[in-house]
Amino acid sequence: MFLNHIYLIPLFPAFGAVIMFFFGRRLQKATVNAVCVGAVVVAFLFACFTVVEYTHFAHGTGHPFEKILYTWLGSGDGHLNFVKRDGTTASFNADAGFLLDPLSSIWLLFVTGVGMLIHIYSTGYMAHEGGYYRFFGYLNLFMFAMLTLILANNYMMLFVGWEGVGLCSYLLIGFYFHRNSASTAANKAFIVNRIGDAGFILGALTLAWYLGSFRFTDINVQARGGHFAIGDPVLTAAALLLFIGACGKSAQIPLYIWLPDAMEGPTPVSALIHAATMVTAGVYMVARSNAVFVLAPTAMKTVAIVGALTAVFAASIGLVQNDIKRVLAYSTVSQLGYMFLALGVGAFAAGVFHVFTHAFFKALLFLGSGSVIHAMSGEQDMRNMGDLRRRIPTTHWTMLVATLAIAGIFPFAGFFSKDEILWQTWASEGGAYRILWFVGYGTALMTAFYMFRLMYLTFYSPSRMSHEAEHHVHESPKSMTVPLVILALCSIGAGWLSWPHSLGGSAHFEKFLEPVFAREAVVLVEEGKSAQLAAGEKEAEHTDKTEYALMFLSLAAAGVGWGMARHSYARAAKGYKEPIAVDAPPLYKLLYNKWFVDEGYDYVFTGRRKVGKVRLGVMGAGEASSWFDAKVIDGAVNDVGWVTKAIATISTWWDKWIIDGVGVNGPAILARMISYPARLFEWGLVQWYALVMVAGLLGFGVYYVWK
Amino acid sequence: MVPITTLHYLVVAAALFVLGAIGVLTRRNVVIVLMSIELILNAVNLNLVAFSRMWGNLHGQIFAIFIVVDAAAEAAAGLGILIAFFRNKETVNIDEIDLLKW
Amino acid sequence: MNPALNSALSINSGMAPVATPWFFYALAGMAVLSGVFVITRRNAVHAALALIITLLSVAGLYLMLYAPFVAGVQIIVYAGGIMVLFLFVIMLVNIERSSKERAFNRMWPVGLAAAGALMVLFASAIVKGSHINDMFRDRLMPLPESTNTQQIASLLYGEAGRMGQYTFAFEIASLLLLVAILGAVIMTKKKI
Amino acid sequence: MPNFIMSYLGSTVTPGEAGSQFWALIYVLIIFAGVSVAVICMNWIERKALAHFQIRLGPMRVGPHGLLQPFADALKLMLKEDIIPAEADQFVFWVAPLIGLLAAFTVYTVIPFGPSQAVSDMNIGILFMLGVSSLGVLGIVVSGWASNSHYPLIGALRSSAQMVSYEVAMGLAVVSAVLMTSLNASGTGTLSMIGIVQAQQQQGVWFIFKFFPLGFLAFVIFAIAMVAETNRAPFDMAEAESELTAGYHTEYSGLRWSLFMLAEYAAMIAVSSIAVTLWLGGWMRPFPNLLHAPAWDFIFSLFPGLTFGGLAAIAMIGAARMPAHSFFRIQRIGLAVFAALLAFSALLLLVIAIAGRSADTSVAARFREGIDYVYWFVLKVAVFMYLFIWYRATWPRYRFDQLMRIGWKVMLPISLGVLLLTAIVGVILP
Repeated sequence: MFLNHIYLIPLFPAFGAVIMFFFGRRLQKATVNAVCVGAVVVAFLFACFTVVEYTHFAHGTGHPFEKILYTWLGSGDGHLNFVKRDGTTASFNADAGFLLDPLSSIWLLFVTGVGMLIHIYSTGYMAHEGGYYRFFGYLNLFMFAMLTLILANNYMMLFVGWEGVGLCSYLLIGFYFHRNSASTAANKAFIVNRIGDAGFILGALTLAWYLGSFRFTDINVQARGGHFAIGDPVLTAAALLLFIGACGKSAQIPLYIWLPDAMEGPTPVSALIHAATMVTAGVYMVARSNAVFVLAPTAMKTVAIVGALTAVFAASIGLVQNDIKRVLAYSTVSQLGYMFLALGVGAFAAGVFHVFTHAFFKALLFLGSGSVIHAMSGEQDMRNMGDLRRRIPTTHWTMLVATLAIAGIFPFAGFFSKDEILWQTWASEGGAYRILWFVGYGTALMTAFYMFRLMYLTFYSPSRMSHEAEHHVHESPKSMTVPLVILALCSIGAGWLSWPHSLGGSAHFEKFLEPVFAREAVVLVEEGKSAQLAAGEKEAEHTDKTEYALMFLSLAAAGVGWGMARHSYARAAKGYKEPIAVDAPPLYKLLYNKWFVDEGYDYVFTGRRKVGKVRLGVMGAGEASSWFDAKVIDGAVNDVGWVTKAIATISTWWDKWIIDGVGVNGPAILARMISYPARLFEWGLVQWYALVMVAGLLGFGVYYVWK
Repeated sequence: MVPITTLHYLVVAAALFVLGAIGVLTRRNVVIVLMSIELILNAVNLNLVAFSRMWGNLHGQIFAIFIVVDAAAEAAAGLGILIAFFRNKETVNIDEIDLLKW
Repeated sequence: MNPALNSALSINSGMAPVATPWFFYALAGMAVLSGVFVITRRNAVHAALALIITLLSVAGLYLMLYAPFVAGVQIIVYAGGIMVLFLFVIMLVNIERSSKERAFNRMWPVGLAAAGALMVLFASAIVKGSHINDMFRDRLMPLPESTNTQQIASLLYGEAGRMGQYTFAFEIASLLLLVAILGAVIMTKKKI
Repeated sequence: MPNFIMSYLGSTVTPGEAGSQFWALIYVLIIFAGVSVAVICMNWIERKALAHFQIRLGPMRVGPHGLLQPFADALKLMLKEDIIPAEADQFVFWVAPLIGLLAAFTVYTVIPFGPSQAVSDMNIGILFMLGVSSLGVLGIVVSGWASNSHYPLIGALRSSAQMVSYEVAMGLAVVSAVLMTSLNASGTGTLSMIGIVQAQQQQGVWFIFKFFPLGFLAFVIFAIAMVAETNRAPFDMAEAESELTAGYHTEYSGLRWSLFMLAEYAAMIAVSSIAVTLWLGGWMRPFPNLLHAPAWDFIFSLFPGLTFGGLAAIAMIGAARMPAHSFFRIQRIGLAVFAALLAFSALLLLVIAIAGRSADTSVAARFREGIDYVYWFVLKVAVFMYLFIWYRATWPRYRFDQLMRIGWKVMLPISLGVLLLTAIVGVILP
């Protein structure tokens, strides 16, 4: 019943979006709420029933459910064919098809669930903003695109959702389009995403060329069929290209620069799109393509290294930022790095689990920060906050829960997922790869530090607010706090779904996901080559002792971070000094300016910054070649031109008097003389033309009748 | 009585076509010229349907339907032009529509 | 059903002989005669009325040719739609002086001659063609009348999820209509 | 010969299908006479009903309760001088009412009063009906033009613009009903009027209730458009007496004017028949799928007789309540005779119902079925006719620009939406 009509899930929010775009301007806010929030609530309930039905359908085997509505692109009867690498032809064929397996059901549940809560929250947060219907229309459109992305059964369909969420991200970042910074940020996000999208589409087409299909199930069957060697170069290239796409969407080095700027959008948008759902699309896509990635160890290593670098890099920037949302933005980038680290070391389930828990606590953090901003009448700078604990109690304790979760304090959600990732990193491969573990460990320390720094600066330290702001501080309405509370409960409890074996749990979550990833674990072990991953295999090896030690270490890191933050900021009065700025001013400057990456990009790619009068990088090369073209090549051309001109002057004379005089004007005069009688025939009556047509008809007729 | 065959329909269609052609070629009133065009189209339709019957398939009838659609479009556009023209020159005589001659 | 009934009704599935040749001659005569009126009447309204009679007669001929759907379309589109439009426009542009002026243009002898040549051509084509065996066959192939609409529909729209042979052409025809509507609206609007 | 007639009652197909020109002619004559009588009755009922809406008595003098008034009116109109204005276009003026009348009456050839009670079951029935009824506008346009007078011309232009506009919404509503006929195993629909009713029979639902509220919406659109299509109040701008004297038939008088009236009422009955056929199950009696036992058949077949009995009783009471003055004696006798006639018809119908109660193929049973079909069809149409009168008594007239705005900006989009949704639901739901 529900499973067969799975295509309706994205259509509910699409319906809401259509209503908003066509009729939204005339609707009351209550109607907008009813339509848009209602659509998402219905989608959530439908998704829940669908997943329940799916578990009955799959009987724990994880057998994917596929529903193909119609062929959307290409066709089965010989159009749009292409020649595969091995010389056979395959048809370019993408269905409007839907795939439900454990992986997509997890995404489906938390996207609709968190999306629903954020919709409810937005009714309170956006209550006094203009463009209310536009906002909700975009949000619903986003839900539609995201659900399409999740439920797609092939790369092309996924690409539709991929581009759709990119578009919605652009629209929502630029929601306050009258602000220059917002529209610039929107453009930046869109353009950076395009780079990733190019990589993605190239990767998908490479796969299609190599394997002959876009469908995940086909690709998985082929990739796991054992026809390809580990490290097949084409598959490696395809995986790397796909990873470029993931980098763009999920904000990894070097394409992470758009995400911090995306905070220009309204806070619910940051929570929904730029923390909980859209940015995890890259993780989803890599996890979805795991069969290909497993065959490309180089790509896997790239993913792991890029993920670890991003994690530590972003966390280091987050240490010193003052804008509350920017801290969270860098935190998001850092946590996404964690996820990719997990994927890269082959711990797909751990990465997905971190996506799952992260969705709750990061959405909660953003929504809480939105609530803080709401309470502070739009103030976002933490230097002007402080002592909000008792004035907005609900926001305070929910954010505290989220902070504990993200810092990895037992037994909050973040502890389990982060610990799992670190453990898998440690256990996956020895040797130099242990460095990745140290990087991740350092990141965990930094995470605890900057999150508690945020908490202390905002809630505990002495008040640094201006008088007006202090006067206006108020707790947010019910529509905003209730989602916060629900998310807080989820942030506490979500981790228990995968209580690790070592602590006497049974890791339900990983069991559930096992069918999606387990097959390649088997492949790898059979090949006996890559000891890099295979979580199931390592299970037997690991000693509880090491795992306990690592757990203790990460708890200790969280504790140390907490302690340092408390020491530095618990008594930060007005005009306080950052400890890093005091101890190491150059490092502070470097971190505060985000390692000067944006400036570097400006030098190298966009050309907005110059050294003196000379541009560097890509634009510089363009300018240089432009100069070369203008001075050298054009100069030569001009010289040649002068010679030509001289010749032309001579030939002009010849042309004017000899050719024109005799050759052209002569016949012209003749033609004019003939034209006087000819003019009698075309005398401006339309019907004459019809008569000529009849004459032509007669001619044809005579030819065919008497030929 | 001779049974009616395709030939009979062709004769009727030919007659209608010739009448339409005369109207197009000789009348001054644009409206009547347009009507004569409709006559011509009808003659063609009659031919198509008669041949559809002769060959026993429906393609001719489908063509006839398309021609009817075409005639509707032509009438709408033609009469629109005529109204616009009449508003400017207060005439519907085709031999006074000669601005482009100059 | 008793036997008397059967003989009384003479049910004759498929191709019931609904019309005698007299019907054809009557309809054809009406069509041609009112066609003559169309091109000779000075008054445009009379011409339009004559044209309506021609169109209805042609619709009757379609019925005799076992093309009921085309006949229906002919009535609803031509007689009900296009001709009302014509009458409307005639009333809008009706000016007194047109009834006092010449009805034919200056080149009418030439036009008449060309049309006459056309008639000779058609006559000779028909005479010539009727001698060639099988060019215009005497017999008429059976066409089932009762499912005519359904068959046309399946040619136009396809059936069971497949595209019909003429679906694309049909869409283009609808596009043509849309363009014609827009054109007519824009041209007749006083201020755009 | 009696055998010939009686045997025909057993036929299961229409005369058109059977190729029987004789019976087709008989049907045509019966329908023509029936519709003419119905129009006369409508005239009387409309005047009486309107009068009672406005707390008046209406015609009371000619015959008991004015029952003979329409006949008197008809006689007057026939005897009146037929004036043709000097500046009118004689021929067109003469032919215009005939066009309207022809269009209105031609439609009846495909109206199914029962599965075999129609002149012909055309393959393109509904298309034919829409097409021919749209020819009626020609009569109006031409009459307004031929009168060579301002009010008629404005009236004609208004009415033709109005009818052409509402035809679009009407056609789309009809298409959505036709679409519903294709929701069967074979996936092919039908345009035949009889086929449409049979489709409702097979699917076990009147199309007004199908895909609720889609069928209902389409029906409402049709019901509004058909009022505009017949130029009745509140859409009677074409003959708005306060603005245009009498609209397109201002210059007409006598018999020719009565032809216009006849055409208008015949067209009303015709479009009501379309509505009944497409959405209200045509000739089917109520609840044929729930109450399908033969006993129910029998009970429902008593309704025609009972109706006539009820009318007879009313007429009888009317006769009894006449004042005892000698002035009313002749009226009382007339009413009593009328009541007796009605009672006799009632008796006849009851006898037929009882004689034909067995569900076999005997002639009596077929005859009883035929009467049932026609009775239920006519009853449904009668409800619509009463609605027409009710509208006229209740609603004020629209302004012309409002009328066009509703037609193009409300009805057309809604009917398009209904059509689209019907198509989508029809694909998804089964």
